[in-house]
Amino acid sequence: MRFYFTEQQEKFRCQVRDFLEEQLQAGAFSVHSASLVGPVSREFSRKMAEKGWIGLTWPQKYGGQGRTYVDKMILNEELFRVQAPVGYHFSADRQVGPALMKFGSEWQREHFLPRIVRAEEGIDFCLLFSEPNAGSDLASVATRAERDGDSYIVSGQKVWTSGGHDADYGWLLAKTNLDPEVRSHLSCSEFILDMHAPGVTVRPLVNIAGVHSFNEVFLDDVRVHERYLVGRENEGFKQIMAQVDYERAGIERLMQNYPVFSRLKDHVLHLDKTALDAGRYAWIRDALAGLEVDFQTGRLLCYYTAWLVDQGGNVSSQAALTKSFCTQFEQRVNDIALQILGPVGQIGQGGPWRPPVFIEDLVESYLWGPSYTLQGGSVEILKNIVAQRGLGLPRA
Amino acid sequence: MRFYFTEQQEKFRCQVRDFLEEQLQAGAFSVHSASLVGPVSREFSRKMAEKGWIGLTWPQKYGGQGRTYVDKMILNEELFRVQAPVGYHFSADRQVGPALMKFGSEWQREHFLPRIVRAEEGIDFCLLFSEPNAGSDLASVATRAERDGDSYIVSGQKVWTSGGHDADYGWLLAKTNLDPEVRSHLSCSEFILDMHAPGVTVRPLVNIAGVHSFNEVFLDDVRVHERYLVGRENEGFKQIMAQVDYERAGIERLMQNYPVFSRLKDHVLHLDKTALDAGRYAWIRDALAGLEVDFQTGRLLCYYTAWLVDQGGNVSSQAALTKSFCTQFEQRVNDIALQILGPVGQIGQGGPWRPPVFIEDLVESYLWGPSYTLQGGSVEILKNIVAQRGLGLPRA
Amino acid sequence: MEFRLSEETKLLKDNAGRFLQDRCSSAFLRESVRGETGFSTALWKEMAGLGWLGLIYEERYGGVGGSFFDLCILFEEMGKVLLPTPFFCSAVLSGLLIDEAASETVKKELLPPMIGGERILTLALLDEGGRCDFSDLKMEARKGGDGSFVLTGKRILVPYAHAADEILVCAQIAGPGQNGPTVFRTTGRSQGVKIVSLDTPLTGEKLFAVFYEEAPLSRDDILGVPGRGIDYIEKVLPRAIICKCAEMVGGLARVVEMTVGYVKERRQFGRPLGALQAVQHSCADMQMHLEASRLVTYQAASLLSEGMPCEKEIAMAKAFCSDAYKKCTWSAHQIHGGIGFTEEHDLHFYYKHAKASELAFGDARFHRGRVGEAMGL
Amino acid sequence: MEFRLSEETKLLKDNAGRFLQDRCSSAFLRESVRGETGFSTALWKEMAGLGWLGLIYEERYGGVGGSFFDLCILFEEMGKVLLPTPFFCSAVLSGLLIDEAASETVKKELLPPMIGGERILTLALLDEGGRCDFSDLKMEARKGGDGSFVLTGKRILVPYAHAADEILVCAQIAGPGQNGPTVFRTTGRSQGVKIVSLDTPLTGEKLFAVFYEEAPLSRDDILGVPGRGIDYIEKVLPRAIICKCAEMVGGLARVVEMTVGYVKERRQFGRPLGALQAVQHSCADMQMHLEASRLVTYQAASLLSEGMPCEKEIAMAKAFCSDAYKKCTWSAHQIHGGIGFTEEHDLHFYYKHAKASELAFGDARFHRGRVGEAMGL
Repeated sequence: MRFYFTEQQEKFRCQVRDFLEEQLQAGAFSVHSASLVGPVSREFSRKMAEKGWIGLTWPQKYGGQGRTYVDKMILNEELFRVQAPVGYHFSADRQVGPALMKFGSEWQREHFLPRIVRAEEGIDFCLLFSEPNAGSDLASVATRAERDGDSYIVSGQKVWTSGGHDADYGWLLAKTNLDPEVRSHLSCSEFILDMHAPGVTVRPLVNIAGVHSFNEVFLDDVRVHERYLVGRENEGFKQIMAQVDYERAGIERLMQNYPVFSRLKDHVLHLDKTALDAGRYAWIRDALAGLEVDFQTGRLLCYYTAWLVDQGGNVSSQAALTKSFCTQFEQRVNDIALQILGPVGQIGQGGPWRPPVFIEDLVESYLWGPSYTLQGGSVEILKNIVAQRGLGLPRA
Repeated sequence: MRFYFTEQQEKFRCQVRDFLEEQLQAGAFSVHSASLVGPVSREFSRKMAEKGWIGLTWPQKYGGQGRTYVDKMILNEELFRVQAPVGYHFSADRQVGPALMKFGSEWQREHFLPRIVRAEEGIDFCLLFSEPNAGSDLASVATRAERDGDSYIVSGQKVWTSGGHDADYGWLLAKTNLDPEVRSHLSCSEFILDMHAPGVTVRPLVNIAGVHSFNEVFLDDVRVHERYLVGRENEGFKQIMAQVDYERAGIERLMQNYPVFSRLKDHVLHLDKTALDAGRYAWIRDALAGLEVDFQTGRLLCYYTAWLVDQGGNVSSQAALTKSFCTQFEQRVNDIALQILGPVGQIGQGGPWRPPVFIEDLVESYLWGPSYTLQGGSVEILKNIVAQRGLGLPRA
Repeated sequence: MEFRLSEETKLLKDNAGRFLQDRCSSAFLRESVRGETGFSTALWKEMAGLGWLGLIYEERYGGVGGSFFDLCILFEEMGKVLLPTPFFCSAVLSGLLIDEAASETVKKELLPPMIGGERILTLALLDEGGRCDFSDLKMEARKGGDGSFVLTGKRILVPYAHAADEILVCAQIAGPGQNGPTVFRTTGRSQGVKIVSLDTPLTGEKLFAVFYEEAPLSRDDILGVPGRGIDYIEKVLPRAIICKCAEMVGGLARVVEMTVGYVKERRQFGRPLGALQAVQHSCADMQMHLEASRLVTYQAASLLSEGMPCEKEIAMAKAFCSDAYKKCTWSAHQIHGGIGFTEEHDLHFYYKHAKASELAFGDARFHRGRVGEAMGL
Repeated sequence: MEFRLSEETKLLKDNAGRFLQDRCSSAFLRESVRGETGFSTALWKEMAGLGWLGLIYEERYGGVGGSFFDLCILFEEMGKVLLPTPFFCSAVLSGLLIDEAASETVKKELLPPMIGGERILTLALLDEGGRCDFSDLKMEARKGGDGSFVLTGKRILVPYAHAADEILVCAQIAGPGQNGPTVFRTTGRSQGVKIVSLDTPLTGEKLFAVFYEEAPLSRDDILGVPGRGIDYIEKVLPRAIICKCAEMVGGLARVVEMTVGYVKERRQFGRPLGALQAVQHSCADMQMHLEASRLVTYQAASLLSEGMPCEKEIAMAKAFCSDAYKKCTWSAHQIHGGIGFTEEHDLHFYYKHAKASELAFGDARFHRGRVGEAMGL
């Protein structure tokens, strides 16, 4: 057991920090909490690509660096610490790449992976899983992909598509076996869908923070060539289960509000304690220390999960457990921050006046609150996974 | 709306208080938290009977006073405030009487009710519902009652029988239709069982507080005359559902630890605040005020439920909701009391030495903790009832 | 103990409920907030016409002479639809303050148009730090010559200050023979007064900062007796807090209704969402929080209404409702999933309202402090 | 970051786990506690024979020279069966104190028999109020003539004081040219010392009050340098706390194991209990608490073991484990139902252990205070 980083890892962390500091100084982005995954900036992604930090864990033959998931966790921790604008390559890097390496054809790998690694134009991916009647319950997917010669004709409706409006490609789950007798688990396939293809309509959805971050996507007889079928026909479900682990194993679920948390600590450190009721300060201190304990524990869970990935084991249950722990922190931190700040905390950045005591993004982060325990598998689904796959309890 | 008591109710409360004060002075019992329902004292019950306080809500023709459930709640609140030894008549008064009035034969009513009201010898009842494989799930009851002439022959095993070792009668749920095709809901009946009858064996169970309060009861071909069948054959389930509401609607689920709570408040009131860290005192104050809010809110729920009973409506869901709220307070109060007292709080009454800072019964109450949210329907079952019967959600 | 609403109260509740449901569709509310004033003036007039603004005021001021308890019932109904109007700041905060403090002449001047909805009043309570600290008002009315004053200080989170005909504010009179905390009548259009709109995404009410920089006032602008400003406000706050609680109970009731309705209809994994045990337990918890919130609130409302002492009960109500409402909106969002996270859905109005209401007039911890005081701790 | 146990550690863990599982049946443990000493002396000898008591001590004292981390692993395994022995008070609290404080001569006198299990030591830390307040020890060693002292004060909740050959206690030296807080070696059989058994239903360990009333001591009874008593103890406490955390992790692990095993077997409503969603979520929560508790504890244990600074990490571990273990025993009881509430079932040992451990060495709130300090708050 060793609970510190190697010299090499520390050095890597410093490199990332220096790069980000440089970018911040240059005004490439600003530190802003709240949104799920930082904003999209191809320019920023390109710079990261130059450093070799996209596809960090991928094999060198696809342009990757063949490094560990612990290294990737270090990278992501630093990126999320300042909410760097990683949106352009994030899905491709986190999920699409690993999925292609596991299930994709050689053509697909060669066609996509090097371009992702270089953050080339046109490789922004979104995920087309959820549907109006298939949210947590992917087995109810109704979008159909019917064989037509060497292509599939796709029709249906997807929803909660984060970044769908910016995306070049969609990672699609659709039914390929239309026999109603066959269970969804044996009738769905995965495709890469060109978001600019005829028949794709993206309708923006505004979330409760007033932000357009996700979308409805309507698919009307969209033609997809069979070489964009990923893996084997009708095995999409089996494939997807392995992929979402990557989505869940990250540190982003712990650090979406890192700037708020960090500013909150700063704020409390600089409070004029003499002006404060002793009891109230004691409570603030206790609450903040409690958040710190949970944050640091969540961080340990994240690194442990990354380490397990490096060991090559199945991490479904562990990733679900980690995410379940972390997202609950995300919800609590905003709530407590607002309690600590009191009524002024609810003043946002939009007006012409800001109070002297002020944490940027705090209200907005609170508004993003409900999403933390929903995205990428609701807490309930995650706990089902821990119970069933981790502890071996029977399906309900 | 009126959130205070009438003059008459206040007067009644005073009468009860005076009586209890008198009994305490006379050493008839001492104030002791922890156990589920105060200890058994026929003598005490007899004195209550003299006052007319057993069967308080029952019609006069059965020896009752025909008073309201709100009056009964006042009575019980005062009794539980000092943990009066009501064990002898409690089940009979709370559940057996109302059940007999609703479902019993005229013979049963005349035979039992006046004796209960007078706290006569030989009317201590226990409840024989749960079985090793039928705890929360009464539908799995396996004890059989087979017709034999004008009697039934009862065989089976019951468990968690509170007070079974003192009881004269058991209120029994047993299968009368043995056809395995018939659902339990249509195959069980209720009986009054003589606990002194041949074939009844009571085996004590010691609980985790080291106290013998409940039992296993083995029934070996116990003969029960048909006139002890309560209500209609095979309708036991329907009947029992109405009865348990009375078990759940009481204030006893809020006040089992009242002495601990009250002593805790006293203890904190007399703390030397100057010797205490300000932050710690602020926390203690907050925690105690939080308990008070929950206690007072629970008390309102109890009186509201009693009032609803007086209005004659169905209170299943309300009683379940109230109990669910109250039992959670019971668990919290001991936990917080121990946190406030710190390590000395874990010293019990049994040793030769007690610390200067000391709350009697505190450790023992903590040991009773797990039972609060289990007895009379686990919190899970109660919430199912609220959801299904109260909110109309479908059965799982 | 009597838990039945009186016939009159029930009538008021039913009528108000029906009126609000008819008139305040989600689309209508969204539309109203967008306008210049931040509320529908047409609806406001109608509410005045129904006598709501004057519900608790004496008939000689044009009021209805109804009970405070009934006002709470009205707030519960308004909370169900989250109707944004200056009702609270005008007819509760300011109206009660006038009723407590003002001379008969001023009451006759101010209350009838307030009750008629022609004049909107508001109260500026919070300093720049968002605190309401009576030991340090941070608002000074310095004496000038001949009974004049110069007002300086900042107030924030003032509801509808832009639409208010008068803004009441408590200031410390300073200068020779100082007079202590005193309530003044000010207007946003006067010299030295600046009104700045605030970005407050949690609230349906429009909130503003009001800055006084040497704003001139006269002796006539004093409301009530100089030096008694805090006493007056302290008489108003308990009722304001309980109106707020009642509004929260209404919001919570609607959240439970929405959620239960949703889980009965929505199907997942081949059956209604409401058949899942985790969902059922969550709904049962919400219902439990609702009933408990309602009871503690009614208790305080009823005791206040009858003029009985109830400081502890008021604090218990705000402490309980603050936590309960917020927790339940979290659960509701968790159950609704993505659909509830969209702007189009109404759930977020309640999510925001719950948090804003928690922060208003002291959160649960603050009020547990009050409960502690009442317990002698 | 490296989360794999070393081969040696794994071997120790497996062997210890197997040994304890073989030897410490529930019946055996119940039997041991009932005896005079409150533990099985036979097993105690065996443990000494395995080198456990000397695991972390240098070989020249008869120790194994193993790592502190390995000791924590051992405590985790002992926590799984809740083995009641004087291990903690003798080989951790007292042994480490001697190792920190004592002269080479005294170490050579005390450590080998302690490690061999022939001599049992204990440490009396808490005053009559259950506090460990270094600013007011409430234990005075008044100087007599010729380097003698007279000890007066009360200590409570002292583990196995009746079986201990020596009781270490920190007292304030008073009298001419006072020397400050100093650790003394005392015995329960001496003049002026009274040992009283305490009723502590939560603990498997036997706990006692030790009263000193003018108990005579000599200069030779001083351990280490006079005046440095608190420094010594403060060096020992962090390791004691983490051993306690490791024991809690072991207990928690067993609780999860018992509960998961139970819900897989037990059938209700026609299917395994573990098929109910509420039960699954509860089990998943328990597993989450277990893994998190283990990681924070290992982190502190590992850093301590390597001599790296980790005050914050220690406090985080005790803060997290205290709440997590307790919560999980509650859930486990809720899931087990009536059967878990009987004395016959083993679950209650863990329920009690969780609460007693929470109270030992500062509860979660206390340690969050330490975390706050480390954060500069």
